[in-house]
Amino acid sequence: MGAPPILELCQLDKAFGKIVIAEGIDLSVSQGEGLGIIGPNGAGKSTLFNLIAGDDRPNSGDILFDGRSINDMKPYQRSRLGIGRSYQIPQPFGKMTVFENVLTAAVFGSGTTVAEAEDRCIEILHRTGLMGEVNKPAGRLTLLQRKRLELARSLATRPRLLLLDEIAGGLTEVETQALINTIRDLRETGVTLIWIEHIVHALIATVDRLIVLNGGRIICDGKPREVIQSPEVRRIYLGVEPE
Amino acid sequence: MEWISTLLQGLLLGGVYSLFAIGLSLVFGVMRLVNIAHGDLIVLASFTSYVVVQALGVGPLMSLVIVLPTFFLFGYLVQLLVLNRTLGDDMLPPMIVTFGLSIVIQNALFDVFTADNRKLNLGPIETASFRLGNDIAIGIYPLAVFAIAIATIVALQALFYNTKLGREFRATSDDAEAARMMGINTKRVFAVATGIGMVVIAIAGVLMGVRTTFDPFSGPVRLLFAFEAVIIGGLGSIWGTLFGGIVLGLAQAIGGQIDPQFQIMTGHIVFLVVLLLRPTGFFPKVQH
Amino acid sequence: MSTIETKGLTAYYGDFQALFGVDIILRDGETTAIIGANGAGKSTVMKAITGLIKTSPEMVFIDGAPCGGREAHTAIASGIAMVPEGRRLFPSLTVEENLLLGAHCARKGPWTLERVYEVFPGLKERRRLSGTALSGGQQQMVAIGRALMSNPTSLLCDEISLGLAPVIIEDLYRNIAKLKEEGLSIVIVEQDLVRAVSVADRVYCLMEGRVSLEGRADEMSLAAIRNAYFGV
Amino acid sequence: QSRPLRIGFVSPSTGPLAGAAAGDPFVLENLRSALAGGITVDGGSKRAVEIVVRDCQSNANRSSEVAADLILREGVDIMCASIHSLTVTPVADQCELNGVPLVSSITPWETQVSGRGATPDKPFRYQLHMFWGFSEVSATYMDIWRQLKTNKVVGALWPNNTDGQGFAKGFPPLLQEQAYTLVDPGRYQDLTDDYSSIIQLFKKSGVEIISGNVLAPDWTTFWTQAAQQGFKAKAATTAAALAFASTAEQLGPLAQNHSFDLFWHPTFPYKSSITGQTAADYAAAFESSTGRQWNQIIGTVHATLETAIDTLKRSGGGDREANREALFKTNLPTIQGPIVAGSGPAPNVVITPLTGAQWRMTKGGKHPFEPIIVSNVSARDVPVAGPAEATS
Amino acid sequence: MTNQTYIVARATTASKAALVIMVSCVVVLLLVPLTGDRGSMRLIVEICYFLALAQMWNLLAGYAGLLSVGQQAFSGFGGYMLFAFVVYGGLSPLISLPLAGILAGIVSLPVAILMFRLSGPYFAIGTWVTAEVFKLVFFEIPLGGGSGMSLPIQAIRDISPTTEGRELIIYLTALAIAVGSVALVYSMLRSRFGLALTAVRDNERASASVGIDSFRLKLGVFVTVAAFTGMVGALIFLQKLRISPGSAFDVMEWSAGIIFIVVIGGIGRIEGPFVGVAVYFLLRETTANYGAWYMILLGLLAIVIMLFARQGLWGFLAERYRLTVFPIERRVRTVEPVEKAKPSNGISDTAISNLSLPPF
Ligand SMILES: Nc1ncnc2c1ncn2[C@@H]1O[C@H](COP(=O)(O)OP(=O)(O)OP(=O)(O)O)[C@@H](O)[C@H]1O
Ligand SMILES: Nc1ncnc2c1ncn2[C@@H]1O[C@H](COP(=O)(O)OP(=O)(O)OP(=O)(O)O)[C@@H](O)[C@H]1O
Ligand SMILES: [Mg+2]
Ligand SMILES: [Mg+2]
Repeated sequence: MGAPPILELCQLDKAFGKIVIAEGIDLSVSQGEGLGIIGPNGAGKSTLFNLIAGDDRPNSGDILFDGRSINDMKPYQRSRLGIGRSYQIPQPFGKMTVFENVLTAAVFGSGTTVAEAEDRCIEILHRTGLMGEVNKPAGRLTLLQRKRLELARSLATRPRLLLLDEIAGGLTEVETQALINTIRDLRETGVTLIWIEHIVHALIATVDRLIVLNGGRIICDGKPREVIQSPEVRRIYLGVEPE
Repeated sequence: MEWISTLLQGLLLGGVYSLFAIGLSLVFGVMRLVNIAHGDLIVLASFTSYVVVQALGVGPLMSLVIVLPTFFLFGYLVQLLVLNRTLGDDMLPPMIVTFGLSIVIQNALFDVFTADNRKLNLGPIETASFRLGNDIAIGIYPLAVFAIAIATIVALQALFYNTKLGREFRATSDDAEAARMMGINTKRVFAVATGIGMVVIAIAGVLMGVRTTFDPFSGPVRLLFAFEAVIIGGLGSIWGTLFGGIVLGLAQAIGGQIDPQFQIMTGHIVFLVVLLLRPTGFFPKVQH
Repeated sequence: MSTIETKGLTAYYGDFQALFGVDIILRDGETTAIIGANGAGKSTVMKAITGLIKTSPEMVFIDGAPCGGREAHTAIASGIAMVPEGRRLFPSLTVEENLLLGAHCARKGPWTLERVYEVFPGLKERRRLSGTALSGGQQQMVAIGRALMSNPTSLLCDEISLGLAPVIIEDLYRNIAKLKEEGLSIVIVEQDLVRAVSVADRVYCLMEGRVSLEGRADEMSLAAIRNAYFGV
Repeated sequence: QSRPLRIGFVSPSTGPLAGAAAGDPFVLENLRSALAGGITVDGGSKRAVEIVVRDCQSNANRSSEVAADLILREGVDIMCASIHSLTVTPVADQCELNGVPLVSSITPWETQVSGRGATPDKPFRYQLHMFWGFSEVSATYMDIWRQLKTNKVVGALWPNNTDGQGFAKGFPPLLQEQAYTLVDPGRYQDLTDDYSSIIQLFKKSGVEIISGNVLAPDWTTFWTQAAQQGFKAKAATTAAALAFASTAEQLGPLAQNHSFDLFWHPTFPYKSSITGQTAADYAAAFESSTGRQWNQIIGTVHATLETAIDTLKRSGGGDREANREALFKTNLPTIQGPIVAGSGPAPNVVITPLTGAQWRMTKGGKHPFEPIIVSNVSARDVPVAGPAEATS
Repeated sequence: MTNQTYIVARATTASKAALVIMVSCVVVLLLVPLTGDRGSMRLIVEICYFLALAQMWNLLAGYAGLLSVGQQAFSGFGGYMLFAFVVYGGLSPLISLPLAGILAGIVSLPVAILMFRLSGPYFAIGTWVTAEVFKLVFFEIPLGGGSGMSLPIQAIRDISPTTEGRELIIYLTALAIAVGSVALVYSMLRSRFGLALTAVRDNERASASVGIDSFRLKLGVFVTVAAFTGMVGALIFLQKLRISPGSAFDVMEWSAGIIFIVVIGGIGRIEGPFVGVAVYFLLRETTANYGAWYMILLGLLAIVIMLFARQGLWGFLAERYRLTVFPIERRVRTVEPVEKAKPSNGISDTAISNLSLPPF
């Protein structure tokens, strides 16, 4: 520890009408940390990402990135600051090819020229296993390929903080293992990671810290193995059986 | 007194615009179909009624007995054979098709009926009115149009939001493939919906044909007002369309009272201001 | 009560051939798992069975009657319901209306709104929300509930556990086991092969549009399945 | 054998103005059979004549396009255009720029002179316009109103278009001269759906005469609303709205005694210089050939073509410049009346006769409605058929 | 892990050949004035401005996803500004053309800010109503009001004293505008803006998540297109000599006509407007004497295209025969094929987990 925080959420409140999603959430993520988020369906995990990335506004509270408030920033500004994200329900640029999808992210997210970005994109596409589909329009990908594209695109923006929303769902064992390796490699590069995932074992294998979101609050925060041993978490999230 | 009369007339004008817009609201709000041919279809209905009146020597209202089923069938077939093939994520193809349809209807009508003005006649009731006090007179016919607009809206609202058919209809418009998985015959659902839309159009066509003269090219003029009424009210909300029509009617009446020069412009400006303040209209039922 | 069978099923997306002569039998009352890597053609098989993809009549049989290529909306009338990949809820309908729509061509049976609300927690409070205002997992629940509302004889589930919390998945599979007891034929497409094989009576493994392995679940070794899975 | 002479003819055969142009095919057919053997031009040689027709689709942009096409690609020697300023003005602009003589009609002459920016010292050089102007039409209208014993309060319905603006500019001084009071609510937009504010104003100001330049649907809306709101006028005199019997028929009783400007009628005592038909013969020929009631447009359009052909004869089939010179020396008796170049209020304008008429239902006549000439102050040669009657 | 090398390719042999053909077409067009055929020159001028309008609408709707039915607001406005500059400013028409364009760009700015609050059908109708408001405004202001105004003949004569000189100058201007419109669209789409533009069209929300400022981008495109459209409008009404609110802001002619051209040719492809314009003029010139038939045929053709070949005539051909004249897409190609990975024989559970499958 000791690394300065890259992201801080202070007293974040969010509700849709009567449905409360976040109630006074405080969270601090240090530079280079890997944070996992779990929680029941509808707990507000994806909404939290929307708040951080700027797709949604909190009702009150503050979001600090690198110690500066980013509350008033638009999504594209946050992206340029270094917040990269993937969407749980993939949002490809449907009529562009897979390569162009990633290239666009590389060019605009990290501010490089097209020529510089091209090689890096190919490398990312290799890493995410999309090389076979480079020239396919993204709209024709299967669900899982779309999820890979989400990851590839968010990587291409060269994020300092990477928000991943359920990218391991639907992978085979081997693929999951490969993904874990990819994410570990990624963390080596110093990127800060927040990962929402229901495939808990994948999460445990990659993150340093795990939080559990429920009823608008963080009900548990700590080392992954400890968190999932907690009876409360077992009851509301994991079910009786251990993973 | 003068202002009260102005507002009353504006209200009645709103009824006319609503009536004109309801059919559009149906297909636009629920099928996301920007129907450019709407105005021309209304004129087509006026002409159809005209032909029936001439051929059988009945009155315009009696002609509805023939015009309504004809239009239902027409809508059903057009949807089944043409529009169904173009609906999808992209709003452009169906819009282009209706653009084309508009041109074809206008010119086909012109070929058959020439550009002469026509009118449907209802006799003395057209000019009858009753008085409220000394200065305010309310025309029976405009009032009847207003009442019919409301009745149509009540009926449609019930049909589309409280029945199984309405549910099927909205589901199909959201995601036709998924709707088919639910066992819905999507092609038929759309065809029925358009058929109903056409029935409403036919009612509007006959009532408009009584109100003033028409020729093959008089469709497009009021099309924009209809779109404005629908959008002010909010996509997918049929009550909203009545509201939108009334907003337009009142805006025009007030603008006209200030200076006839600004009557129509006031309507458009109010529309733009509404959009500025509420980009999805007042009572949107559909999320974008 | 029905047995669904495909014979030499081929399917295309434009010029691209996704299936190359797939033979599968889904026996009445049995649970069948279809597994395979991404893009193997699992979803395509499901779509062909329900008629969402056009095939020739002699490729799909229900109770021996050829019915490939018929209109998709007739499938549900013959008792086949599908939980599609990616949920596909109707945004202009509320949660409850989504569920009711599932009952569009309902036959008589145990599934009612009440039962769905009971089985899937959290939906009842949100029944007036638009289907797409729910969280990913909740949407998945609505999609399953919607399929069950038709009281089908065969239920096709395409990766239904995707994105669900473990405890919900547990529940789901418990419910599937219960459905199986009630006599439903079930087809499960799932990446988690351990889980899929554990509930299935029969297993088909697809690879690049062809069946690479088939057999009774209890007679197959995980190793053989993995082998067929990755085609090494 | 020299090349045939070509007359360009622009007309709104389709689109909203097509009703006015509906008689064109008859007019052309009638003329073509008379011209089948060609014409004898000055100097004695025979020349064939072709009339090249273009449809401007009631669209000003298209008028300009087809005029340029006739001039540049068809190489016409002289041009004819009539029916509404929408058709005439763009054609006139193209003719002026490209130096092609033009005979035009059926839009008040003021729209063709000051309306297009001509000044007395800079008149248009290529256009000869033959029609009436505001002084003729106002004299005619006032002659009708004089017969009806009104309070001389006139409510104006002038829309915001070329003709409406022309009326609004040209009319008021002439009314004032004759001690009429004008109530002008302002330029409304064509195809307005509600006239209640205007009706209120008219009611309040005690208007007994409605005058204007109104489209048929607008007139219907206005007149019906007026009746609903208890407003009645003794005289309703408009240009445009009810120019055709077919429209009057559609309106039925609402059209009875509606008065308007009538610029041609079978009782006009003139003959065609080409076919020799009298106005009455001509109207009868129209009815027997088309099976429809005659209308005033056919006479005037025939007369523009007469003038063009006469010009070609006199110029000896020379170039456009020669045609221009001949055109401005025209002195021809036509079916519309005498056309004498240089006789008008502007160098390129000729005033033609104008009468005032009212629609009357005929009881069991050949046609349900007939126009009855009730004023001839601007057409002294034409007989009056009876006195004006108040609208009911 | 792999020693393959990839290159990102854009031009194809076909596209290079096609470009040569295009350039020679322009050269041929430059020679047309030598024939002195004024009729043909006038027709080509008309084709040029329809092409330019179509390119602009295609950029707006096909690439930026801004489905405007109100572009006539800017062509009409540009036309009016030409008249204002010439009649009241005493400027030469040629200088007025770009000025009119600039003004159109400026007025489009507030329009864009208002319209961008809308999306989908709201945007389409909103732009249409805006154009209608433009029209009504020009009914009221003293540029001829409802009756419209004519361009003084003298002003046209000032372009050049001779008819031939005048026609030549206008001809060359029109040609320059047409070529300019294509060059503008092409270079814009090949640059990084092209990527951003299509990304925003396909998914605005996701485009923001990768750092694209969609508002500014769309604003830039909208204003550029409006300015260019305004300039073309000025050219159009310089040809027509007369302008009135009805003719300047005619939705059928300047919007529907252009939209038809683009969709018939193929929306979202630079080649589309070329094909569309060709079809439009072919229809119009062959049915000139049958009234509005070309509009009916155009309408029917558009319907048929939407039913059976949504990507338009060019799209249909391009997909079938893999044609592009203006390559914009970036395709990744392998340059050096590598040896096949050697097949493994024995399979065990451990072998599988160690397999170096494509990473995840
Ligand atoms: N636009 C909206 N209007 C109303 N409620 C909403 C809206 N968006 C989200 N919600 C509600 O917010 C809650 C949280 O949703 P969110 O997508 O953040 O959940 P999640 O934790 O990501 O769940 P999952 O694991 O299933 O993806 C849900 O209960 C949903 O109903
Ligand atoms: N709409 C489509 N258009 C073109 N190709 C498609 C389409 N849908 C699927 N495909 C292709 O068909 C093949 C089989 O797809 P299918 O969706 O059946 O795979 P799957 O086994 O369900 O995969 P997954 O596990 O990723 O869901 C894939 O290669 C896919 O790319
Ligand atoms: Mg989520
Ligand atoms: Mg699948």
